[in-house]
Amino acid sequence: MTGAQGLMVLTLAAPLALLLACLWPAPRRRVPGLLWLAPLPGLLAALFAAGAPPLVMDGAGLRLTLALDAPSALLLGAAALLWSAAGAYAPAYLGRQAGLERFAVWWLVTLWGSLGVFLAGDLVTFYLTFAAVSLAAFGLIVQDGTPRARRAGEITLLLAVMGEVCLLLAFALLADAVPTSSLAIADAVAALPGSPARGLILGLLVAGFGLKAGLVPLHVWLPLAHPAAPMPASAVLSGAIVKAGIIGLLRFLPADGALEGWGDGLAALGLFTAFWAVGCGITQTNPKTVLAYSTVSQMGVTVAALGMGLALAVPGTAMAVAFYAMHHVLAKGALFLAVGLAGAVGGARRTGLLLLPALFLALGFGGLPGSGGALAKLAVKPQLDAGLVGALAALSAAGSTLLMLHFIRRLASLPPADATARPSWVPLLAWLGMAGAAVLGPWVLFGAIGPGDPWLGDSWEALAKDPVGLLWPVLLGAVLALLLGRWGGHLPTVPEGDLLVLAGRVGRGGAIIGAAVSHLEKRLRAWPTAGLALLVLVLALFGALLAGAG
Amino acid sequence: MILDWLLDGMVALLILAAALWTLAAPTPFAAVIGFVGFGLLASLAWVRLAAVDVALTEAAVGAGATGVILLQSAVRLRRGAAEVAAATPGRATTLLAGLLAGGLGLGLALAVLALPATVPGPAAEAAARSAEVGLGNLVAAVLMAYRGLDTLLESIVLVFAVLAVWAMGPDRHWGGIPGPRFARQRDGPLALLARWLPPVGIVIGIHIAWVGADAPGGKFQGGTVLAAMWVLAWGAGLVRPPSVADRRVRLVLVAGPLGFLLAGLLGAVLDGSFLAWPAALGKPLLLLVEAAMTLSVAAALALLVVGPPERRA
Amino acid sequence: MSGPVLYGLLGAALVALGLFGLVVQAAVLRKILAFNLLGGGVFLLFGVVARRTAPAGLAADPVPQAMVITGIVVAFAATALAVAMALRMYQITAAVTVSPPPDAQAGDA
Amino acid sequence: MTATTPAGWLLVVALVLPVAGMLLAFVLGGRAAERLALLLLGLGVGVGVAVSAAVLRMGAPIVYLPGGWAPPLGLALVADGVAAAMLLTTALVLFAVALFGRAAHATPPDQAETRAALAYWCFLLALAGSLAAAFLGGDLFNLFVALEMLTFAALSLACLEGKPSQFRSELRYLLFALIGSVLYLLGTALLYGGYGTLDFRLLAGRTRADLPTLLAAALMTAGLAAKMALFPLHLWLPPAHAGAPPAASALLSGLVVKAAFVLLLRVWIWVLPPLPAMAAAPLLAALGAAAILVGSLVALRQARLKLLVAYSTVAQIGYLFLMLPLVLSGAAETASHAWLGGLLQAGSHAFAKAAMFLAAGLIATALGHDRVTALGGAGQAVPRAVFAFGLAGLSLMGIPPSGGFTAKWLLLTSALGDGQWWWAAVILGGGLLTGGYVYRVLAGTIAAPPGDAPRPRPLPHGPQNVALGLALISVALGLLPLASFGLVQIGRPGALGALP
Repeated sequence: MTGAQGLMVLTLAAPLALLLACLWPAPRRRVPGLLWLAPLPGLLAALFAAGAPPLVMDGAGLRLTLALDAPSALLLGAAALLWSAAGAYAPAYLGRQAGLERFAVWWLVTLWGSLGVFLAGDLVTFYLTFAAVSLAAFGLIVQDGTPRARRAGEITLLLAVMGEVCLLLAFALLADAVPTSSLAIADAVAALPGSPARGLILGLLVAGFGLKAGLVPLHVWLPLAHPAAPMPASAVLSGAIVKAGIIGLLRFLPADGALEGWGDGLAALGLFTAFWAVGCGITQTNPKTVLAYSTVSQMGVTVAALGMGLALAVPGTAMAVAFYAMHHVLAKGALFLAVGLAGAVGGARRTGLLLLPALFLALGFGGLPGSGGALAKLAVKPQLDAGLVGALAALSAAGSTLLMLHFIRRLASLPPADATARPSWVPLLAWLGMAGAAVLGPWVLFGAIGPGDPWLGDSWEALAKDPVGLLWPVLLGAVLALLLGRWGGHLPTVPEGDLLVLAGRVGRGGAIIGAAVSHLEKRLRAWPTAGLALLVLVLALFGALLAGAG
Repeated sequence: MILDWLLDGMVALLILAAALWTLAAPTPFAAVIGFVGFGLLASLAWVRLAAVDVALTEAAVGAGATGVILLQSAVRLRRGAAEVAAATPGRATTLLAGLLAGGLGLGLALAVLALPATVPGPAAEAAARSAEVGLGNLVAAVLMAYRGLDTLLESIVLVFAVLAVWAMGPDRHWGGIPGPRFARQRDGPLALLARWLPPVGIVIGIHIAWVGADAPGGKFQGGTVLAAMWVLAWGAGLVRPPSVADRRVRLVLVAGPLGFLLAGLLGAVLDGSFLAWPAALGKPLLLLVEAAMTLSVAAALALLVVGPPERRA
Repeated sequence: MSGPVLYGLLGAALVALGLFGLVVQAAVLRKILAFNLLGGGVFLLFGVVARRTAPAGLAADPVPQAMVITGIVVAFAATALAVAMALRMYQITAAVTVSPPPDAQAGDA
Repeated sequence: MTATTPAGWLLVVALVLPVAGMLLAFVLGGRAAERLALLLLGLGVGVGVAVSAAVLRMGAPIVYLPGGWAPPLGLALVADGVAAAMLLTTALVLFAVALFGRAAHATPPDQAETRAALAYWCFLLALAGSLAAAFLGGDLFNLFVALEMLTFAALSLACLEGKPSQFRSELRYLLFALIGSVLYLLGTALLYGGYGTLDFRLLAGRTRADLPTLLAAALMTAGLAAKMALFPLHLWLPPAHAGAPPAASALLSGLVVKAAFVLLLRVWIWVLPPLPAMAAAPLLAALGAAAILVGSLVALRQARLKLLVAYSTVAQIGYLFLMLPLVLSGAAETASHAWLGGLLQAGSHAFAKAAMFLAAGLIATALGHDRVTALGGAGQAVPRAVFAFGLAGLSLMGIPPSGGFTAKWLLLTSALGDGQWWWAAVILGGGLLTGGYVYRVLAGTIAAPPGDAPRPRPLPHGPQNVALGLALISVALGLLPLASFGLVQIGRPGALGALP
């Protein structure tokens, strides 16, 4: 095992070690204070282990593979950074409440899965880590124990399990398609285009991963869950956890243009998601809900870029998409942390330490030149450049600006703490550090998406190339935001989770089926009925056996 | 030939009639009487099928012991006609059940007719090697040697059943006396029977068990006769069942299976094979085990008839 | 048709009767009786089989006979157990069938 | 094939130890019974390990001929892979349940002997002996006797508390199980009439697809299905398993139904000729699928925790039947995967369901009731039991890493690999519904107790740890590499040897 591989193992081992410590009461009390440490090996792995040869642990036939390619490393690094910052923020935010240790356990399991999906190189490890990040997030969401949190958690869990079911089926079909007994993802992806169940597998993969990434109409859990969770959990939910869906799509969809039609379909779905979420988001009043819709919208853009990249077989798509998503990890995570500070910072500090940096980050989602977001937009420009798609992408940037300005307005209108309130320094540092990373990260790493020098690269040059193209969506968004501020009151309010209102009917239908089945089952349990069933079974088996023999 | 035919046909018809009566009798008591008749007729059929050992067992255990238990419960389960009527299925279900059960019977009849006329079974080998076991009665050889494991498990089943029946009783009566109490009969036919029959019956029972080695008979049949004698005396109030906590009774109950097991282990040591009858000890050991089994079977059967503990010791 | 075949058919009929009784009769005691009829039918079939697998020189194969003896004893033990349970149930709840009372069907039967 | 193999004596030990122990415990009574039972059940684990190791080392079934009489005259004890694996599973679960029941079934210090304690310890040993006989028996009639022993022992454990409701449900169980036994016995009569032997390894490959054989198979299958409570023959299971004391429920649901399952495999994989088996297997699997869906749906709607767990058993048993069409009609690799998947399901369900019933019992004791809608506070009172319930639930749902996941994954891939995708849909749908009822319980236990409820009683850790240990085993089964399950393939007709 090389040092780089050691880092990969350590990334997975660190959260597990802390989890193990939770088994004993004395260390358990210390664990919440150490949450920020757990993701750091992941950060190191992202920095130093990218592109290292995969680590294959062939435990007597059960191949466990850990691998870290460049796109995964980008996302892993960003996610680890966010997890660490939010982990430092969490104990301070939650205070010494009774459920803190329980929260830490859920946190560590989710963290393990969240970082693990970026490292998993085989179907089993991927499924395992994906299940951990999907299901354990439930514990983070319901931490407050309110009915709202519980409902959000239940819906998340239900959808997560359905997503798991889709993926399980897809993975089973993939494993079947691989001619050897290998379970490596690379072999599975290679076998996918030749599989007779290609369409079904792709549909299941898109459903399973799209659900995690929040593609309409599978996004309904996101605007419920992210606001309901405690602030640090919301930050990692929106920033890091949804990326499990993105990395899934990146890993499992063959990038060589072998999927006719699927790329365009994904792109259309992504763009639709981007606009839908803006439309729903601008009617929300809770800043966290607005941010959650913004996440849905941004993931829509990400998937659209991926889809177009696949459809047009643009080289370097995976890296570009990962870059775009990386910016979202950092910036969205930072903004959630900011919302958590809004109540604790008063007076002029509020403007200087909170609102202004938040505004800069927020406008970055629209592509404000100079921001990290602008570089992210540039990164996926080759994918989202052509014709109608280009226009729609630009319009969606305007929509993002609108939505984010709406967010800033809602953030500013949160009841301010008294003017003298000073935030404690750990949360403040976490927020400012993440904000800084969201700006600097893309600048520093922009070169990585091109063929040239991975560090710094030609970011400045790229920004200077087409300032107007970047600027007009921001301006358009700002104008729309002004209009919204003036007449927004007339908009109908979309309930959190918009399409979820339709689910009530499905639920009622399910209850009717359940009652009918229960009734039938009760009838079958009467002795004479069961006796008849036994006789029928003998005769039916006899008949079937005779038919088989004949 | 014709006579055989007539005889078999009549026995079969009578058995069928008894079975029908058992199903359709107006009262449970009458049904049980029908069933005892069924059992006795069935043992006739076994004789006709050249299976005298089975005939004895069927008469003793199938008709006798089972009959006593069922009669006793028919006497005690008197009420509940309304509950039974409510739980009895309707005409359609009955008709359907009849059709399905009839269909199954028909299939079974066809299958029996389709069985090969002669099948090479293990019987020839059983006969050829019976000298190795030292038992002239082939059925006994199968029970004690070739398929000794079946018999071992079966004797253990009886112990299971006794403990299971005892454990049905209420907690407060644990350690108490099982079964209902019968007033001591000073005179009358039962008292007479209970006084005079047991000595004869015990001799007969021991004889049946004893001859089982070479002629039809054996521990189950003999044990049942012994049990019947005791049950008779119990019914006449002459003897009292022992307390369920009495270790001696428990020892008698397990003596058979435990002796069989120990003999089997002895076989493993001396003869290299578990449940082999060691050549050195041979028949005496076998007879000892048979005696223990007879005793245990008698105790188990009697106690199963008596039922769970119902009063304090 | 020979004697054994006749008894084979009788065994089949007894099996059918026993199953019918077990399905449609409600009282526990009647079910136990039907179970014993069913068992009697099955044992008779063993007896028929014993005639067919017997080699020349033997009237009946001893192996199925031994099985029947074992089976009779096991069936007796089962009957004793069932009767003991039925009596206890009757003592405690005055019930003589195993159909749950209508109100307890879904709940804590 | 028909001679005692090396290490064959281990099978005698596996059988005689608990059986003789039961007889002795019955005679000695009182506290001696408890001590003897604990000792022998502990030894049983060692014997289980030894048998498995011996089978694995030989790479072939180990055989013992009692008395030296070879089948068809005598009968054989056979431990192939299935038998050894189930023996080990049984030994572990039984020992765990024995430890669990120490407190509840101790003889009180002021009494020499009590009914419930004596019955508990004697019938634990009886159950161990019966299960050993059922797994190791090589003769179909001997297996009938073993099944009857098993029914008696299980029934007595279930009636242990002597509650009025128990007698009715257990009598229902007894009567239905007896019908099942007699149908099975009828099948053996026909088979003996056809072939002059009942040794399943002698029958393998020799049977014809004629009327008596097929009717025998149909009768035996239906009888065993009645004993396994395959839908719609499950009338007896929910009240019987839910009404029994927790330790008994754990054994009934976890182990007892598995004995009939092993017999079913003997009939279908060994005895039946392949062609008709292939044709009829989908019928059984369809009932299994119905069991999964209906059982899970009804479990989801139960008001009582123990009934919910019992219905979960109805559903989980269904998975066992899904393996039949896959093992019988698939290619060699599909068959070996499905076989492993089915047996792993049997094993992991044994551990998980035992853990679940023990945990449910503890939760009910702590709260004083087991209404699913009012489980609040259990999380604080018996945290380890709730955790055990959750872990076991994960295994039942098929969430990795767990034995249940590996089992369902194997069944899933073999179903898809063989083009029988409809079974895959059932497996996944069942997992979803399972998640629903497990969640209902877990969410309830974590919630705060209702204001007017009496304070839940915290319970000692010991029994909770037992439940947790069983749940952890069912999870740990999923962490073992597949190749380490090569044991279960040993002795299977048509097996390729170990998995790749």
